Amino acid sequence: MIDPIILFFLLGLGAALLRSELRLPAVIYDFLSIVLLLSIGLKGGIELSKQPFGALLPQILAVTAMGFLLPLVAFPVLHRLGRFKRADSASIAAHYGSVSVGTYAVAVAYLGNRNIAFEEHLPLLLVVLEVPAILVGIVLARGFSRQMRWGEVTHEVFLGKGIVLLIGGLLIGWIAGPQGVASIEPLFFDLFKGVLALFLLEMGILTAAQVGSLRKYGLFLLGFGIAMPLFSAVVGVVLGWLLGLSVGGTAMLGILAASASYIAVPAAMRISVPEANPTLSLTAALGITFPFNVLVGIPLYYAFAVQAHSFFGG
Amino acid sequence: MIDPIILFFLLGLGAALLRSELRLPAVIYDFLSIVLLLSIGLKGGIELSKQPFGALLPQILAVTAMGFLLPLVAFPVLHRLGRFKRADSASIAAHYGSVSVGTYAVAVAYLGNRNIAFEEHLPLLLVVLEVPAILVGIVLARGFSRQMRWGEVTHEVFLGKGIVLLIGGLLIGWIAGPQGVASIEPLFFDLFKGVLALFLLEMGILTAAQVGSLRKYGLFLLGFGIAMPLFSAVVGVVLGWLLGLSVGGTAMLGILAASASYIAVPAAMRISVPEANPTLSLTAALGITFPFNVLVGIPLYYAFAVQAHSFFGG
Amino acid sequence: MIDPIILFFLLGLGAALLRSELRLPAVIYDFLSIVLLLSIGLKGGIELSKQPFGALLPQILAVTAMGFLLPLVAFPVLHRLGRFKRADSASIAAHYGSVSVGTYAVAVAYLGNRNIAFEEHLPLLLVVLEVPAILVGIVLARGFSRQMRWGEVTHEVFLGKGIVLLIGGLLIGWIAGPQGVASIEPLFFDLFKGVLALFLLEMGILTAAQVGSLRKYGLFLLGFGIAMPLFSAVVGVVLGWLLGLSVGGTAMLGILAASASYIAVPAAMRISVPEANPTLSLTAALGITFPFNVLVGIPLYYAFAVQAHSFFGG
Amino acid sequence: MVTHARKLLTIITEAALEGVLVRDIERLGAHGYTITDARGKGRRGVRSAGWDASSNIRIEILCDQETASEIAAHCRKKYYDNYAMTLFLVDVGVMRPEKF
Amino acid sequence: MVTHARKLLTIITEAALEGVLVRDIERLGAHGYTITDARGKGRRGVRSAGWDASSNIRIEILCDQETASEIAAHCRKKYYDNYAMTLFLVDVGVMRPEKF
Amino acid sequence: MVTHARKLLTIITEAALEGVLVRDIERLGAHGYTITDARGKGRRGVRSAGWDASSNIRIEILCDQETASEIAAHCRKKYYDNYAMTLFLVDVGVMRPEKF
Ligand SMILES: Nc1ncnc2c1ncn2[C@@H]1O[C@H](COP(=O)(O)O)[C@@H](O)[C@H]1O
Ligand SMILES: Nc1ncnc2c1ncn2[C@@H]1O[C@H](COP(=O)(O)O)[C@@H](O)[C@H]1O
Ligand SMILES: Nc1ncnc2c1ncn2[C@@H]1O[C@H](COP(=O)(O)O)[C@@H](O)[C@H]1O
Ligand code: NA
Ligand code: NA
Ligand code: NA
Repeated sequence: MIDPIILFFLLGLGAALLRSELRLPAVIYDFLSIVLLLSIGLKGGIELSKQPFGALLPQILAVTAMGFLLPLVAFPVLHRLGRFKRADSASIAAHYGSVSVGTYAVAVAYLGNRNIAFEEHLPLLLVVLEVPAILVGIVLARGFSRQMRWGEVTHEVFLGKGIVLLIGGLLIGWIAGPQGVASIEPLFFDLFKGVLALFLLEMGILTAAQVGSLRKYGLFLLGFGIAMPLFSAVVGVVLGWLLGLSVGGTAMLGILAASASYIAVPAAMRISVPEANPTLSLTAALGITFPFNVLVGIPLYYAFAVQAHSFFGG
Repeated sequence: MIDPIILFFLLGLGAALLRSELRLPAVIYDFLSIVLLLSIGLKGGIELSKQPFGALLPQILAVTAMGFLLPLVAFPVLHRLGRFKRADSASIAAHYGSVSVGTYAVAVAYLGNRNIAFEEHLPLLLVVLEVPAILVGIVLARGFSRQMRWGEVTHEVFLGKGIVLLIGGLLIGWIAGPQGVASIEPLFFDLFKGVLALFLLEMGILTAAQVGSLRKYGLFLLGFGIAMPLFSAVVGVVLGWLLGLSVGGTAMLGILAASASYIAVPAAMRISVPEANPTLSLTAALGITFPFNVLVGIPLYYAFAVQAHSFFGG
Repeated sequence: MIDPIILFFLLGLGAALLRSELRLPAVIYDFLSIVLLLSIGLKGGIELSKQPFGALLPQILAVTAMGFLLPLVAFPVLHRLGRFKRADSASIAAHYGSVSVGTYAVAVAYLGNRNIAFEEHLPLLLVVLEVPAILVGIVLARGFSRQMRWGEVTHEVFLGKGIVLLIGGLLIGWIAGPQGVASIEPLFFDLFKGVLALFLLEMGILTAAQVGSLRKYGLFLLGFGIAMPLFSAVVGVVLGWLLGLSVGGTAMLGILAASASYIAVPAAMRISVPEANPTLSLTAALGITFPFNVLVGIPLYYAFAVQAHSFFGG
Repeated sequence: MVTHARKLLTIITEAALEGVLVRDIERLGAHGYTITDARGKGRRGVRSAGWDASSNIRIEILCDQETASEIAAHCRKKYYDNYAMTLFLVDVGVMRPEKF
Repeated sequence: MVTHARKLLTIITEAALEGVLVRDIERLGAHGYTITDARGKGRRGVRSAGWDASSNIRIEILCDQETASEIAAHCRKKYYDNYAMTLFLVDVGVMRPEKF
Repeated sequence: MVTHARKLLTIITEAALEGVLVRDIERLGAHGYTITDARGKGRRGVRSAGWDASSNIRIEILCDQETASEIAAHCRKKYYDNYAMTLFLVDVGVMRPEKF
């Protein structure tokens, strides 16, 4: 059975490709993302309130390391093989090292539909994964120049809308706990999938807008946009297995690794690495990798996780 | 007992007539319509997934025929009796041949309150009724000129926001089926009447804005705006009875026939029949017929349906 | 246990003070206030439909008197002690004589969390309290000049968005009654706290924007912004006790008295007393009194009410 | 293309004034106006359009020199002192002079 | 600073025209355009932007005199009679003349 | 009505630049600015304002010739090459010259 939220994505994509005038107002898109980010944060925070934070530290460190590693793998591929300019390679690498909240949300729905449990603190790992790749991307583009205003960069990265809402939601969920949050559940949890459906409708429209540039940038980008998430998913799945996550959690870490940012990173790169062409990275992350992950990747990465657990043993 | 959604309409109307500064932001109105259109489509699609499509074909054809017929009746009345210009007559006729989703939604609430069942595939008939009148309107205004860019017209008509969302919702509901859609029900079904209430609040405000022009265009338009839906309702009710619909379904078809479009048709006419004065048709459809249908018509047309069924026999 | 909605307020405040780019689009803020105002009105109206209106008349009159009295107390303090200009003193006094719907909503959540009942017709008293202070403020600034266009003022006051929605909600709830409103409860009641949470997120951001001016206008304003609500709360609590309200209702009247308007009054003052500096009154009402009431005041005023009832006897 | 000289008067001010200002403008002889929502900064500080109270509007009025002067003078007298307000005039060419 | 003289053509019209107008403009040789949402009043009455049908847009086109004339003439011929539409031209200075 | 000659510098650029640009503008001596949201098309393609990444803003700065030149030069140097950006200058008349 195909999840209706995927159908909403296809509806948006199809309508836009047929040049329908359908669009969601930008402020509504904004509003829907705010609700999604807070929901995900709250969910994670509630779970954090139930377990000792210390126990998560190893996972946090390991995932941070992965966040530093992935863009370092992607960069030479883009720069050498793809012959992209240094700045462009760095920026694209940063997008792929970071994560996509939309993809995560679709994965939550996917596992939820199949009653596959996963560690509820994954939103925390999502937050953790947002940041390192951005720093790596900046350093790859600029070097460790003294001219870099690191204060500004840190501000840009940690106080961007996405991270503030995720961390804010986490903290609120953590402090208020399950009972506290109960009163706001009808908005943030019961409507979650409906909100996600509308969000994906607009994502489909935005994805269609990248198709034009896709043709322009050619096959290498297309290949990269599919191969890179596959590679990252394997890394994420293996790491998840090593960390002792459940099958669901392992799949989730694979999905996070495979996803490419199109909110936090584009904004940060635009300011910190201005000479990188944003069309290039958005075409890859939004035009190729997002639909690939949503339509094909998520079930695939879940299969990876099942394999890993049955092969290596739970 | 008066339905609160009607009271929301009256609140908007009253506030605007008293020149209160109350208005809903345009993007919110947009958002509410998107949710309503998708909800209605989804509801219909779920039902379609339960029954063979072929069985509906006769109804679809008959209703399409009605969609072609009604504007052909309205046109000479407007042109000859009302002495409206050709383009204006054609445009108004197209509005009345097509349907109003807002009116449909109010009717759903009305029948729902009274636990009156109706065929759940009515949203499909709603979609079917949107289109023919637009084509008739264009031909009435332009003739079958070779200059008409029919490609453009078709694009305009079938890819307008309203139809894309209705058909999109239908398809999603159809493919995903009742279980699939369950996860998005809290947004699209549970909130339906609340969203409709806010939508009608703004409809009241928009209706009030037509009252000025109402005074200008005089009695004929007022008479037409009431007589035409009465006539159409009778046609719709008789057709519903002939098609063997239930009492509720018969009433619904009467209501659809009686309603006048103020979303899809105005947009299409503005581009395809530019010389038609949009104030004229909006005054009639939105300033007269919409409130008439919502306040008086719906119960009346339901009574027609009851009569038809008890007179001719179920 | 701290209520999560307060945490949302603190999140907005903190993010804005750290100069995060997080903001809610203005139209979304608008939309959330519309829903809140209607919800509060509907709740009150439903309750009105259950009891004879006449019985409430004494309370309405007493509360109206309080609405006239409070700004008359505030004005000389501001003008003499604070050395504010006449217009500024009048305007600030009007803000404090009127009420804040946001504060009321937080109080509803506070009492709800603790299962403390209060008279359900309090939204009616809220509406009643909105108006008198505005009139007093205008007269204090202008005198009873014949030049005043009282027609315009009345229009401004009674047809402002806030009052229309509150009164509209009241009337709809009253006419439709509990069964009628049931169908729109999922939007207006179930989502209430979630909507309030998002609303408070933006209130936090708006509050932070006042901090700059706070520094400029100094200590007197800070002191007034805390002392005045404390004084008003005592007046409100005593009045509530005199009127025979329950402990919850008494606390609520104290909270209403203590709250300072930042929607209806600023709009009215801007037009009717243009020479008053709006930064001054917003700094006090939004930058000082709102956070004070939300974080400290509400529990305190509730304690006042408990004291009053146990001291004087229920 | 023949164009006729007219004035474009632009007023940037608080959103709260929209209603009264529009009435004033029409009374003073303008045949039309165009409004867009705006935010900004000036001598009265930042107006960031986060909510009604801090929103600006930008009103454009195409008219003849005389009407422009009158509207500008009126705004100056009635609103300058108490409201955030900025005005400026530009020379423009229009095609249908009778309209403005 | 050296600036080069160009024209700024501003078209205020119904939002429904956005799609077709943009195509026309590009076909007639403009290298770019900027659109903002607007509301207003003119000979066709108040257009208050409460919903799609009453919304305006404000299109600005930086171009040379010739292109401006052509676009203006085209709009006049094709849209003036049937749509709410206002046009005006302003002399502007730009820094990179090759762009427009 | 006596008006004084000033310049209106209009910058159309990516919404992502709003924060830094506003700081630059103030540092370079402008006393105020007005911002509206926009969409458009230029050499960097269509920017349709469907979401943050494709949104434009339109910044207007009333100032004297010198400040306008400085801001324009600064923008040219710092942003032109890497951002969607269009600038133009118009001669305007203002009533209170001391303000700008
Ligand atoms: N120098 C300027 N350039 C452009 N816009 C300005 C300027 N000064 C003020 N404004 C606009 O006019 C509004 C009111 O200005 P003011 O009365 O100076 O506070 C501000 O909020 C800005 O939007
Ligand atoms: N004199 C004017 N000054 C500024 N804008 C105008 C003027 N006349 C018309 N407009 C704008 O142009 C639109 C269409 O004008 P019209 O074709 O006259 O109805 C109006 O809705 C206004 O937004
Ligand atoms: N010829 C033009 N006329 C009006 N606006 C333009 C023009 N060219 C570019 N723009 C605007 O400036 C933005 C940036 O331009 P560009 O740097 O050429 O991509 C575009 O997105 C448009 O909004
Ligand atoms: Na990734
Ligand atoms: Na009809
Ligand atoms: Na008060």
